[in-house]
Amino acid sequence: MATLLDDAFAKAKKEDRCALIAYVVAGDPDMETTRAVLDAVVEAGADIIELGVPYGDPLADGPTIAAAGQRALAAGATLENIFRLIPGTKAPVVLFTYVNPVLQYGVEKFALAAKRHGAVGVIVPDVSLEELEPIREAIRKNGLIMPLLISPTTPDERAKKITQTSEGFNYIVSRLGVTGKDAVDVEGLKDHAARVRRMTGFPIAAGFGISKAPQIVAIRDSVDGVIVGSALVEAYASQKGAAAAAAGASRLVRLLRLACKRAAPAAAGAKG
Amino acid sequence: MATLLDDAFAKAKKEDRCALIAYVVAGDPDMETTRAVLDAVVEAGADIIELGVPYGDPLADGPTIAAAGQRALAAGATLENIFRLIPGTKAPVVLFTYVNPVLQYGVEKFALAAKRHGAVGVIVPDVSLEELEPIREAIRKNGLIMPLLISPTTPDERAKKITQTSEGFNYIVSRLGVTGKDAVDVEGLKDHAARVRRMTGFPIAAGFGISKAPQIVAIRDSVDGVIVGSALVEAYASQKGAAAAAAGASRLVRLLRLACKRAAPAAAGAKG
Amino acid sequence: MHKPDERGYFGDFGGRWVPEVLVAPLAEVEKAMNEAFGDPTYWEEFHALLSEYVGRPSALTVAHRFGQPRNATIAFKREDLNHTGAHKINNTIGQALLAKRMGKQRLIAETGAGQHGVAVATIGAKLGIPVDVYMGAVDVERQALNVYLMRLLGATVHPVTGGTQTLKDATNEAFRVWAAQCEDTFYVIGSVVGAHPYPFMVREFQRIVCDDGRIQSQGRFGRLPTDIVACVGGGSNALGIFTAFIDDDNVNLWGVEAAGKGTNTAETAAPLAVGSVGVLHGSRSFLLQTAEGQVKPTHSISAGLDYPGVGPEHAYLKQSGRAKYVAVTDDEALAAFHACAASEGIIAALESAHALAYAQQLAKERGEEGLIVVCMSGRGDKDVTQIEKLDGKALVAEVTG
Amino acid sequence: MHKPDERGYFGDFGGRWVPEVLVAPLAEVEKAMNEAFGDPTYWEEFHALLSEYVGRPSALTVAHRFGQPRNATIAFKREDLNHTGAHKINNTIGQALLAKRMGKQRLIAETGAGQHGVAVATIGAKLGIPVDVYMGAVDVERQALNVYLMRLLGATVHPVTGGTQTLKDATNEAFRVWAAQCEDTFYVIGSVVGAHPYPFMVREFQRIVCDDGRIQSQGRFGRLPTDIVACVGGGSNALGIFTAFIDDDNVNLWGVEAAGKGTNTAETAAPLAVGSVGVLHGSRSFLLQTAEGQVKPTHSISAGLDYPGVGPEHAYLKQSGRAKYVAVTDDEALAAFHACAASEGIIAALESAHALAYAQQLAKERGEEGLIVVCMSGRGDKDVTQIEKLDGKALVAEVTG
Ligand SMILES: Cc1ncc(COP(=O)(O)O)c(C=O)c1O
Ligand SMILES: Cc1ncc(COP(=O)(O)O)c(C=O)c1O
Repeated sequence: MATLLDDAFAKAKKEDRCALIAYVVAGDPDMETTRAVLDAVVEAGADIIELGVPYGDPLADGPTIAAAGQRALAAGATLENIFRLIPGTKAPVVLFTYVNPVLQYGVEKFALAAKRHGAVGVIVPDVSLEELEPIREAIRKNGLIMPLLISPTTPDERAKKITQTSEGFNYIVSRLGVTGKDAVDVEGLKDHAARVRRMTGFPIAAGFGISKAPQIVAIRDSVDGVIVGSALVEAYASQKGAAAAAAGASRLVRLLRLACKRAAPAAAGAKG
Repeated sequence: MATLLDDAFAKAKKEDRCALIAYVVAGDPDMETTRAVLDAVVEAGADIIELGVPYGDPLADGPTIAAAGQRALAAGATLENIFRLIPGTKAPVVLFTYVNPVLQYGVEKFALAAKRHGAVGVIVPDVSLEELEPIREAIRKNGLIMPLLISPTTPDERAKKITQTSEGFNYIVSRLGVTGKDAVDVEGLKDHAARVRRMTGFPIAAGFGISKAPQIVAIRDSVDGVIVGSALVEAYASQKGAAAAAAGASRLVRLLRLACKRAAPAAAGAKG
Repeated sequence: MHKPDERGYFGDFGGRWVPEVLVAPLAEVEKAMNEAFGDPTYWEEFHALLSEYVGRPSALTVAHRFGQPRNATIAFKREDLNHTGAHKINNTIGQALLAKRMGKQRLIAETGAGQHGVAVATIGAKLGIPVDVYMGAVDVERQALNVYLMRLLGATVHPVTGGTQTLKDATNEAFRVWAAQCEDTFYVIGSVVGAHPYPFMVREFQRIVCDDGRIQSQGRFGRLPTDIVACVGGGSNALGIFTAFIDDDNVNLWGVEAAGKGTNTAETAAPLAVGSVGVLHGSRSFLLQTAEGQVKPTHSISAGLDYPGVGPEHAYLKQSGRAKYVAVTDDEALAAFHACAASEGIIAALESAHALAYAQQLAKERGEEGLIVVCMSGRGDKDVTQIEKLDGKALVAEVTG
Repeated sequence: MHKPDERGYFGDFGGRWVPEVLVAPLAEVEKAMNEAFGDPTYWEEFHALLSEYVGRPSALTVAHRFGQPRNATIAFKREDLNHTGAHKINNTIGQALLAKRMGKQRLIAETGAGQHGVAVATIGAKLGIPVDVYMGAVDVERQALNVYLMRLLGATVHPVTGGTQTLKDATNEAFRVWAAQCEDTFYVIGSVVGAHPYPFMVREFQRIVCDDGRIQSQGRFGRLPTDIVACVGGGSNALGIFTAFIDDDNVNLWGVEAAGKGTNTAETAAPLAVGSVGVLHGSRSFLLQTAEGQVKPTHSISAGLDYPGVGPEHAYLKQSGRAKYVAVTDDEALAAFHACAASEGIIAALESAHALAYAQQLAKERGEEGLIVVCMSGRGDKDVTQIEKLDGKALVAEVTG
């Protein structure tokens, strides 16, 4: 199934753009809205969906996504009904979940259910390389892949190890800190991407802090994909009702998707 | 001048009664009232006046006299106008004052002024035998006497020394503690008086807690005088205006004075 | 097991369950710690501050009247006498000196009730290092006095509005801030929790509690205690007093968790008693969680024990059976608080009162030879207003009547 | 002069200016004191409680950042680290042990802000002796927390409604109660004031402050201090730290009174600076009084210094010139309080902050060889609410900005 992801990156590459990966918090503010948002986002051009499992103590997330998670939990989101969002989603779905819900559900059982519902992979941000093996084994056994994260502070040797272990793509963290909409150091990010690029042939996608078209324009030549989370959550969370939320999300994704398209060589100034 | 005091005790003895010593706080609640109270009290039969100089920190006094002192101070009582109460008072006046106002005024100057206004003596309750000499000297030099206090806890030898030093009379403290109206142990007081009696030929007067006629009846045979303070303060302080205060004080003093008269031998059962 | 393995595990517990952004900062701390721990001048500076600034060694006080009638002897290890009034300062000094050594320009810390925040602000002031404290907005509100104390000490307090707005969320936030600013910032964790090397490192700073306690017990009684009793929030004062005795099999080690309204209710804070294994704040240990793996809200009358997790080494000691863990309710702790005040003249922290409550019970079971040392982890001045509100007077009557 | 003469005089000051009812109880205390002071087992018990219960010796902390720039060294003698947070406990332990020895069944005490009351209630609880505390009704109102603390410790607090309803009236009342109940009751006075033998006796208990401070200074610096600075309320912490140095002429002794709003205003509490000789609470010394010999109301931001009198030995040391006395205003003390918190991580008692303020000034005058030891008589947790009300934040800005 990992080929679904490969296909998505391949398609974007063919269209000379970086892939757009849309992060949506499952169940925020309710499952109906998420359903509508997912459909709208895919319709608007998102290549891949990162479906966030809400968690009360999300160490890697900034206030926007943390609050979205709180709303989802308050509305009663459970893994069971989160899984049910996957089958109807017309793009490859990678689950994004903190490790504790997975451990508590049972790693095997989790992987099995995710797979059965059609997920292609799972990102578990708080499982470091050192803790990875037993979990990864259970996940892989059930035919799911695990993309791993690489931070700007990850030393080279470790980064190499991560790229060798990561599947589907390499999730490069665009900056120190957490998800959110604060400024990203574009030059630093490009260096970081270039460093990882030298280590791996797999696609590279950048996330954490990517929220605006100009940022994407600035980095789209350096990466194979961009992940947009907090900005997307804001785009739908500020709306009332599922339809409006879907429209808000759609508007943003359309805009960002345009930015993903690499410019014709003549306009290559943006590359520098 | 000490003879005025001797005369008062002698007169009472002749009339087969103990002398009644009335304690009045000077300036409570104002000088005019004190004037009226003093006149009424003497008229009602008090043999001797103890004129209390109000003090803010009266270690030997209970709440009634302490509060009276506060009222007098609040109304602006000063030594100068307290002295002026003495000349018009038609009974021997002994000043009762804590030591600090005397020290601050100057002991010599104080004694001189008191004498000039006609006082016969001064009681300074917080000058212990050990601190007495320089002060007593200044007081005596100016023709005033200093009655001293003896407490139930004063050891015999010390009590003897006090009786040898005390002038005018021996002020025996009727109980441990301070002035006020709480119960007095009559038997204890009689023993205390008998003990002091064995030491001295001078008159013995009991104070602290003497407030009711029956108490006086019970002890009148054991002492030469009784000192009534808190009860008298209450009798006038509860009244509105100088005239009413004088009347209140007068009523109490008349009653107590009756109690001072020793019974005829036939009724001598009260003696035991 | 005295040291965790190189991945930071005490048996099955511990590790480094963190986002990749935090791996490098943690490795940097670990490296610096290893270097410092091997450097006598580092420990000299640590011990000098503990003796000259904190006032160590803390006293060992025999309690003659508390918990009578009983046969066993009870003694209190007086961490309440430390500067700032609790064991917390031992740890913050160790970490702040490490930060200084690493050339970090700023200390950050999470705090619940404010005890750890005050301890960090204190050593920050002493060493001249700026301090930022993260504190749940709800806690900022209800612990206004400690917030003001931290400000007096020159620290900046940041209210955290995410999640339940309490300690666990403040900890999350501190981790996030650290991830973003690790270059010039040292994160001072307040207990034996968090990702490796923190549980080990904090324990090594807190073991001063029993390193001098052990000496005192031998000097005072000519022998080791039969029982050690300490409250367990994150577990730092308990490990502090357990560690030197860990190989003395005859010394029973008792960790006392906060049962809150009872371990059979939802209002509890006793992960070792009624929690299950999971991951919180970077390490694998027991925690209070839902079937869905969400961290549960907790309750304890004592703010310092009101935490859903527990240090991984305690999970290990529980599993291995070397230490025993019990839980004491709010009411039992309050009763022990009152009994201790009235019988020993010591206003104990409500946290420590949990240990007192259990020690009192134990002292009735033990015979003459029993020698129970209780970790008086802190003083209770901070708790008095709260206790007054709970109508302490009625309780005093109950206890003494 | 190290001991008062047999009438209790230090030079012209002291004595026993009390009603005759109090002479016998005072003589009884004096006799028992003399016996106890000659009995090594008495001192053993005293020192055992100080080390095992109070946590002595208290630390000597070098202040590296407070009051900079300066050349001289400043060190704090840390009485704030004592159990109950001030030097007061040294004295109450000595007196309570004496009471026990005398077979007294009850302790009574006066208290102003409640510090001494808490210290008496504490040792009463520890030794199992009932305690009654007399406290001005106004103080009961404004120091509600300390009142509650005393109650927690099992003491009974009696509001005193006479006079100004503050400390001096509470003291009057305690004397009165003692006069009435001296048979089974011991009066524990809170400072080096009152009639003989209290000023001497309390000093002998408090000199532990410098007896260990002297040792520490020599151990730490290889020499004695050049200057000792202590605040003076009644004067017990000051005599505590002065006494061992009294024969060392090279050691300058500085007593710091509370100037309040200024010694040239009516709102002051500095009898040595602007008072005159008189009698208060049984001894002859300096006091603030009117021309008529009435004791004046006083003002200081710090409750523990808000007293119109001062111990007779200070009057003597002032007269003899052996100690120098200065006064520090509310504002100066507050500024020093803030500076110490932010630069040393120590929340000083407002009383001690007076000493800090003067030490800060002195440290700028002294050269490199200056070694100034300040008596940190207590911790300031008790004062924080008050300071917050005074808008400490504005002041912090002033101090650090
Ligand atoms: C006095 C006191 N005791 C105990 C604790 C609990 O922490 P730990 O279990 O880490 O010792 C705290 C935490 O704030 C505390 O302040
Ligand atoms: C901390 C502290 N310092 C100083 C004083 C002043 O008393 P003394 O002058 O007797 O030391 C007090 C009195 O309450 C106090 O609490």
